[in-house]
Amino acid sequence: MTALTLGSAITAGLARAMSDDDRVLLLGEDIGTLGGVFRVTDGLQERFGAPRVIDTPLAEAGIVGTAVGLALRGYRPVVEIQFDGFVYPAFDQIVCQVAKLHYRSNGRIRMPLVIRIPWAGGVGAAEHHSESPEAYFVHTAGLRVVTASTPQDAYVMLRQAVASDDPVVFFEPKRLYHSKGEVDLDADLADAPPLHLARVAREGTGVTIVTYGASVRTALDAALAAEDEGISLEVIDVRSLSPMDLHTVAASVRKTGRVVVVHEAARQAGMGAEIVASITERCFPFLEAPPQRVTGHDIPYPPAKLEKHHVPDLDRILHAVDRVWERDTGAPPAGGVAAAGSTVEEGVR
Amino acid sequence: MTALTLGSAITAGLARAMSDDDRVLLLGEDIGTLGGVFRVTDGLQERFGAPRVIDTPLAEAGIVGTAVGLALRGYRPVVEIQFDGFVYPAFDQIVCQVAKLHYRSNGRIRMPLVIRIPWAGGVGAAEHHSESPEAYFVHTAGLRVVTASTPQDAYVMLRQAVASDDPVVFFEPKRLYHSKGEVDLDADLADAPPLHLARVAREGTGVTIVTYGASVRTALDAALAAEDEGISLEVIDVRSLSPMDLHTVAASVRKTGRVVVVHEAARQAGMGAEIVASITERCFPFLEAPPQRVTGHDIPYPPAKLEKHHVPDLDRILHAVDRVWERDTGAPPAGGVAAAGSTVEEGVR
Amino acid sequence: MTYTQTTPHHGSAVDGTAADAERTHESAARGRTPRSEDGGDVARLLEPDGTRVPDPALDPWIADLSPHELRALHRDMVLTRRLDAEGVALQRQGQLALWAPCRGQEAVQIGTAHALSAGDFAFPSYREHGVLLARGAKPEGYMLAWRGEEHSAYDHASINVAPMQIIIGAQALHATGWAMGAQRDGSTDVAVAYFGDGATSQGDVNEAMVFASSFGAPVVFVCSNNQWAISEPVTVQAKHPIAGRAPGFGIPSLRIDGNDVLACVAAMRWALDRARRGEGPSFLEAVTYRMGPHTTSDDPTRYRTVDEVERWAERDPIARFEAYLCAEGVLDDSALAEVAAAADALAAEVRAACIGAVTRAPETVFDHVYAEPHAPLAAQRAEYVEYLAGFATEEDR
Amino acid sequence: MTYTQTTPHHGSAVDGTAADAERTHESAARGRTPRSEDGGDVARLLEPDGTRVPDPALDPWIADLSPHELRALHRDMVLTRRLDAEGVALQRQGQLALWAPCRGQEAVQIGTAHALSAGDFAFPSYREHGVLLARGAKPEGYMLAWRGEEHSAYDHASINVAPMQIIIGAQALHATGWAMGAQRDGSTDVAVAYFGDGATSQGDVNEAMVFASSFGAPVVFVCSNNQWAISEPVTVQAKHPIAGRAPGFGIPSLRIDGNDVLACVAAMRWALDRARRGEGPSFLEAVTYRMGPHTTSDDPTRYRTVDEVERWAERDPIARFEAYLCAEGVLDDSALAEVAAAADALAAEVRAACIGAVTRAPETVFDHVYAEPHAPLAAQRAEYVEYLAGFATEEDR
Ligand SMILES: Cc1ncc(C[n+]2csc(CCOP(=O)(O)OP(=O)(O)O)c2C)c(N)n1
Ligand SMILES: Cc1ncc(C[n+]2csc(CCOP(=O)(O)OP(=O)(O)O)c2C)c(N)n1
Ligand SMILES: [Mg+2]
Ligand SMILES: [Mg+2]
Repeated sequence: MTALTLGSAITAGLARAMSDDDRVLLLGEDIGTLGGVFRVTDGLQERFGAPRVIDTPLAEAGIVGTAVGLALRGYRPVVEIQFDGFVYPAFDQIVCQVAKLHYRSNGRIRMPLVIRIPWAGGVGAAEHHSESPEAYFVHTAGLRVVTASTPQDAYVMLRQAVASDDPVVFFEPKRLYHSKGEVDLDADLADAPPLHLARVAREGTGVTIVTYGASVRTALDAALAAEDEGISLEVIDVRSLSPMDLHTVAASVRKTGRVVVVHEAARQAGMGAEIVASITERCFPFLEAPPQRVTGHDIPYPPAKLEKHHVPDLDRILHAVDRVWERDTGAPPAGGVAAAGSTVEEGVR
Repeated sequence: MTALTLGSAITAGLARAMSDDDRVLLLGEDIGTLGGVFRVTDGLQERFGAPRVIDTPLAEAGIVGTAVGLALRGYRPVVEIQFDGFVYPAFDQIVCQVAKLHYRSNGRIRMPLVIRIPWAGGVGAAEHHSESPEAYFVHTAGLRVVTASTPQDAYVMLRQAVASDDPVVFFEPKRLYHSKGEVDLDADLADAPPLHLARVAREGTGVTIVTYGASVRTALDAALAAEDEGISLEVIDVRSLSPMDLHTVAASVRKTGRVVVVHEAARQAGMGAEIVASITERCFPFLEAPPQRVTGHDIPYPPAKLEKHHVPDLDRILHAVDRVWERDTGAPPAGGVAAAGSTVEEGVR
Repeated sequence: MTYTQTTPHHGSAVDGTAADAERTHESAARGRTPRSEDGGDVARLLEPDGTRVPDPALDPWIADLSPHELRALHRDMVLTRRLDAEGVALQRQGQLALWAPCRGQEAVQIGTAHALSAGDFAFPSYREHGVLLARGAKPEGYMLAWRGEEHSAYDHASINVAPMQIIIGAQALHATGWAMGAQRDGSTDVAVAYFGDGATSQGDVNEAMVFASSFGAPVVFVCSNNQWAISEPVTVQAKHPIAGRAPGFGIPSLRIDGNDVLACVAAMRWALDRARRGEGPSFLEAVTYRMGPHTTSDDPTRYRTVDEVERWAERDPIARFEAYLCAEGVLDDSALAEVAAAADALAAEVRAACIGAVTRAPETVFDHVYAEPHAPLAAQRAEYVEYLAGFATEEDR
Repeated sequence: MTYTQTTPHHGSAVDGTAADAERTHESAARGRTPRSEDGGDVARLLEPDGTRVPDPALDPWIADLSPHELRALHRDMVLTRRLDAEGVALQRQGQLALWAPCRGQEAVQIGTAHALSAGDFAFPSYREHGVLLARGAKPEGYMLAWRGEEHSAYDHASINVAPMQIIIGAQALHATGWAMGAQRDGSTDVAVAYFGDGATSQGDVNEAMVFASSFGAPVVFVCSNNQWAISEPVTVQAKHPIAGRAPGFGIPSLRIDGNDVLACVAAMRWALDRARRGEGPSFLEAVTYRMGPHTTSDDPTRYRTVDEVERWAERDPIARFEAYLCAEGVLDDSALAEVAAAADALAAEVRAACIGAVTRAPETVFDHVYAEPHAPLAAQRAEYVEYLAGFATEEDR
């Protein structure tokens, strides 16, 4: 085992994937000489050469579109989108081409493409540098969408993503790039948990926290704090947002009967909506309280000085835990729901 | 009152908006001489002149991006995206610019832009011509997202969208373009229901159907059929997907305790997830059964000959109605949930 | 003049340098190329009446064409036209959902496709029926998508043609990426991106030129300027000849008569040769005309005159080539009859492929969304199959 | 040569026609413009040492510049540099989250911005501090975004400048649309899109050229080619001079020494004049250099040599202009001292604006998402306010 940051675990994963398979190549802005603005590709151009670590012109549609062509030629391109907020110029290529080519061609064409995206906020960055666009991709059939919250997962999941014959959007929680953990660099992919499985990051009995990315850390902190208050939190790191491992999530919810979903992205039609809806469909009779969502607000990402009022923190998670913990809902309380709902105006009148 | 198709009601709405306000102008591909591939802008260039009905070069980012500039200059641009599947090249301009400029400028810059999108399937069209991308926009803070399912709504809501100082994505259910209805062309906008309100398309007592767009028709047909079987369906046409009028939806669900959400878009992280999650949060104690989603599958839109197996039809709605109607869920039945859930494999193992 | 129309020179590098531009000015000055209807110069080897005119730059590229090859070009153009007519007819009869006619554009499609080698890879739009045919697609292959049975029905790998592209311009980037791959493989394979005049306005096509130029990728951009993008005349996209765009990106370009199959072969060979020699991308603007509607859903009388269509009919690519070949003795009546018979046979095959098509089973809509197992989708499929089975049961009762 | 470097001619239409190109070749042949370091021709009025050189095409455009105006140009360049240095310092001291230095690019920013009229509208990127300053933005206006307090803090309508744009190239389309609006209003207002060399690869910038050309929109594209897009040299974006792109779109372009403020004023006046006369868009490539890192987060030693930076230091835009103005007697020591004092004062103001900045109340994150009432968001806000109030209560206990 080696102690690595999450960022350097990805570097190691890329290097390993590239030496395992010489059809793997990297494309992106500033990934060569500079080694990427986060240094995730540091040293790879030197090691594998400029033909395999390609500094591209400044055009995201171009990067993803040429990667599609490279995949058609038999390559396995790993593209880097420099920041979350810069993926949108490539949206058409991702949604209409990358996601659909296998389907359109009745399986004749494979799209073993990985789209790496340094992702989400909490790092005091400039506008457009703290976006959480994952729900767009989760809603897009044909893509796999994953994220890692530990260096070990980052190392293994990156390699699994490269090995997958499906296109994978790989979100890298930039808030955790510098967080360290033990990584087994000799891990055999065959022994690793499959890419699509969720991970129980902490076992508990009282309330299930379902989350992913950097919020896993926040949820684990919340679990420690809740323990002091006598509430046991089970924290599930979903890891794979599409497909989602509902089995693991549902098993936990059936045990606890209470669930809080946490993510940074805006709430409306976000990943949390899917998780809550799926849980409700599958675990309805087991629910002791309506699932709560703790998410970014339905606003554009705010200026950095205000981001702490947008990104869910420990307190907001605990607040929601209190709500699902305290509230018992066998039958409608007399006027109770209206009351319970009163902090949230339901209509738009 | 005049009998108009939904398509010509929009034409009338555009003409009215243009004569009411000479800062309103139209941009799009083939909207001038041709009058649009659906003839929705037919006659408008002749009537209002080429400077106000602009045939643009073939570039959607260009269309939306120049519309942003026109809005900055004080115009109120209404852009047409020729088909749902062609909006993605403009995604960056819509998400990063149109949706955010008011926020970014602390309210100094207004974006009174309407993005009209002929939308969704069921018309036997070619690939990329039957997409349902609404959830992407609903998830994007700063946008309003609406759709009309009757000619009257189409006429009024289009005018309201143009009058709004916020950007509005206006989805036009192309399956209903030729459906007729009475339209009050002299309607005063002040008397019309606000743009953000849902409409109870049919009152009922047994099960609430929440839907929008062309599926409203299907749901109304289902309500007729269900009546024969002795089940009373209340059909809610959400109309405004963002913001959503949860007040109207929740009032219905509290009455019926059972809800089926219907849309054509893929299920995962779709609009239905948001509706189910919101209902569960607000109406949990009133729910007699877990809400059901009847949606397009999590697949790219299939070839036209197979689309009837993707777009929810009357039978699929009735099937879901049966499930929420028959199933009573006071307490977990002995092994019942596993059984109930057995048609849907929950995990991904 | 604001753009450079680069002249191909046989065997010599034409890399868009100043020297090259001089040459262009020079040859333009010689008045070598007749003016096309729409006001720009086009390079041409066959006049509309079939007269062979010399072009010192293009001539060498087709000098070696054998009578056999000339007949093959002719034959494929005739087959394409017949296939296209059959597509229109089948659509009218309700056998197809839609058809995008290519009538009038046979020369650029067949000429460029014939110049390709087997290892090259074509990235067509939705109108390149001739390219599919020339590359060997089966009738089902090119018809079933238009019937709504499949999104793409030919076998891409065996004929080296990407699925037809409906998202305007997207394929230009795919071709460029594929070419970057070919380059990395050290092969001499070349990618070809086909698109229309309208497509040149899309960001993707321009980004493709940027990437192709930066990496010197072996890709040929073939723009079939058929004067219209649905109802919009090419002047909405470009006030100046489209071929003039490419040199600004460092890509030599050539504006040719897209209704002259010999010019199309020659120009394509020039471009392919450059690519194979490692000289990078080229751009061809083939000036042609869409004789039919945009698609069978379109009504072109709303935006263009019969007059205009008639003027272009006089420049028909097949009539012109036939006149030339007959005059040269390469074709005679019996050969023409044989080609007509082949066209009839193809039409019958096409018709049979359409009418005999059986729609796939409902649950196949779930197939091939992913290459690897995907449990939630498998569950969705199972649920739907169970749901459908429920009907059978009900009906059985 | 594959591109046309259009020469501006005082008072005469330069529309990118053949005649125009001839003129260009002609003037190039006269050897008028010295070669820039990176191998292309640039138009220039001031040598790096401050020597005034004639350029018959540019000269007339600045003939009327008064000593007062010359001093104003100098002053704003000095202020910009000082402001920029203060930005870097404030970032180092933790007062700013980030800063994108513009050192070295003062001439193109101030020269072009000074040529504008009040009614014109500028669409800057994130590095155009000089443009903001010249247009009259207040110190808070240009600093607070970099502190992370606001996304955009100046009053766009009062200074006619759009919020700075971080999405590379997006603003080129906004400028074009704004220009289409100005055109429809029958005004003579002109839009200016500022962007970098890297931005020219983006689809948006190319689509902007397509739209601007098709509609003859009164927009000037100003590309500050500072040789780098973060770590990528301009050759990754373009193997040929960037100014060569525009003519292919039907847009006359000019490649100028971006470190020569007089050339920048002249070229911009030429372009603005064309636009105001209804002659449509123009494109300026200002060849300059980013002396600092990409942003304060960047480490340029990873990708470029000290040598290169030093060579460009010798072509400093301010030193050059000062040398010229002093030689001409327009500036003397006391005037220079006065400007230095003004720069000190500005720096103090800027510093005060940063250090005195008070972060807005938490609930303001919900403000201005929509222009019109939005009940669910109002409810979300109320819920958050209530939640925050809960803390106060807890703490009170
Ligand atoms: C991104 C996108 N926008 C719009 C369309 C709708 N559309 C289909 S064909 C077409 C015109 C294309 O014109 P051109 O590129 O000249 O090709 P042609 O049809 O003439 O062969 C348009 C606007 C589309 N398919 N894709
Ligand atoms: C769409 C998009 N992609 C990537 C980035 C990240 N990025 C910020 S600045 C920059 C380089 C820009 O170079 P250039 O256009 O030359 O402008 P300069 O910074 O040199 O002024 C990049 C890649 C971005 N801001 N937007
Ligand atoms: Mg065309
Ligand atoms: Mg730069």
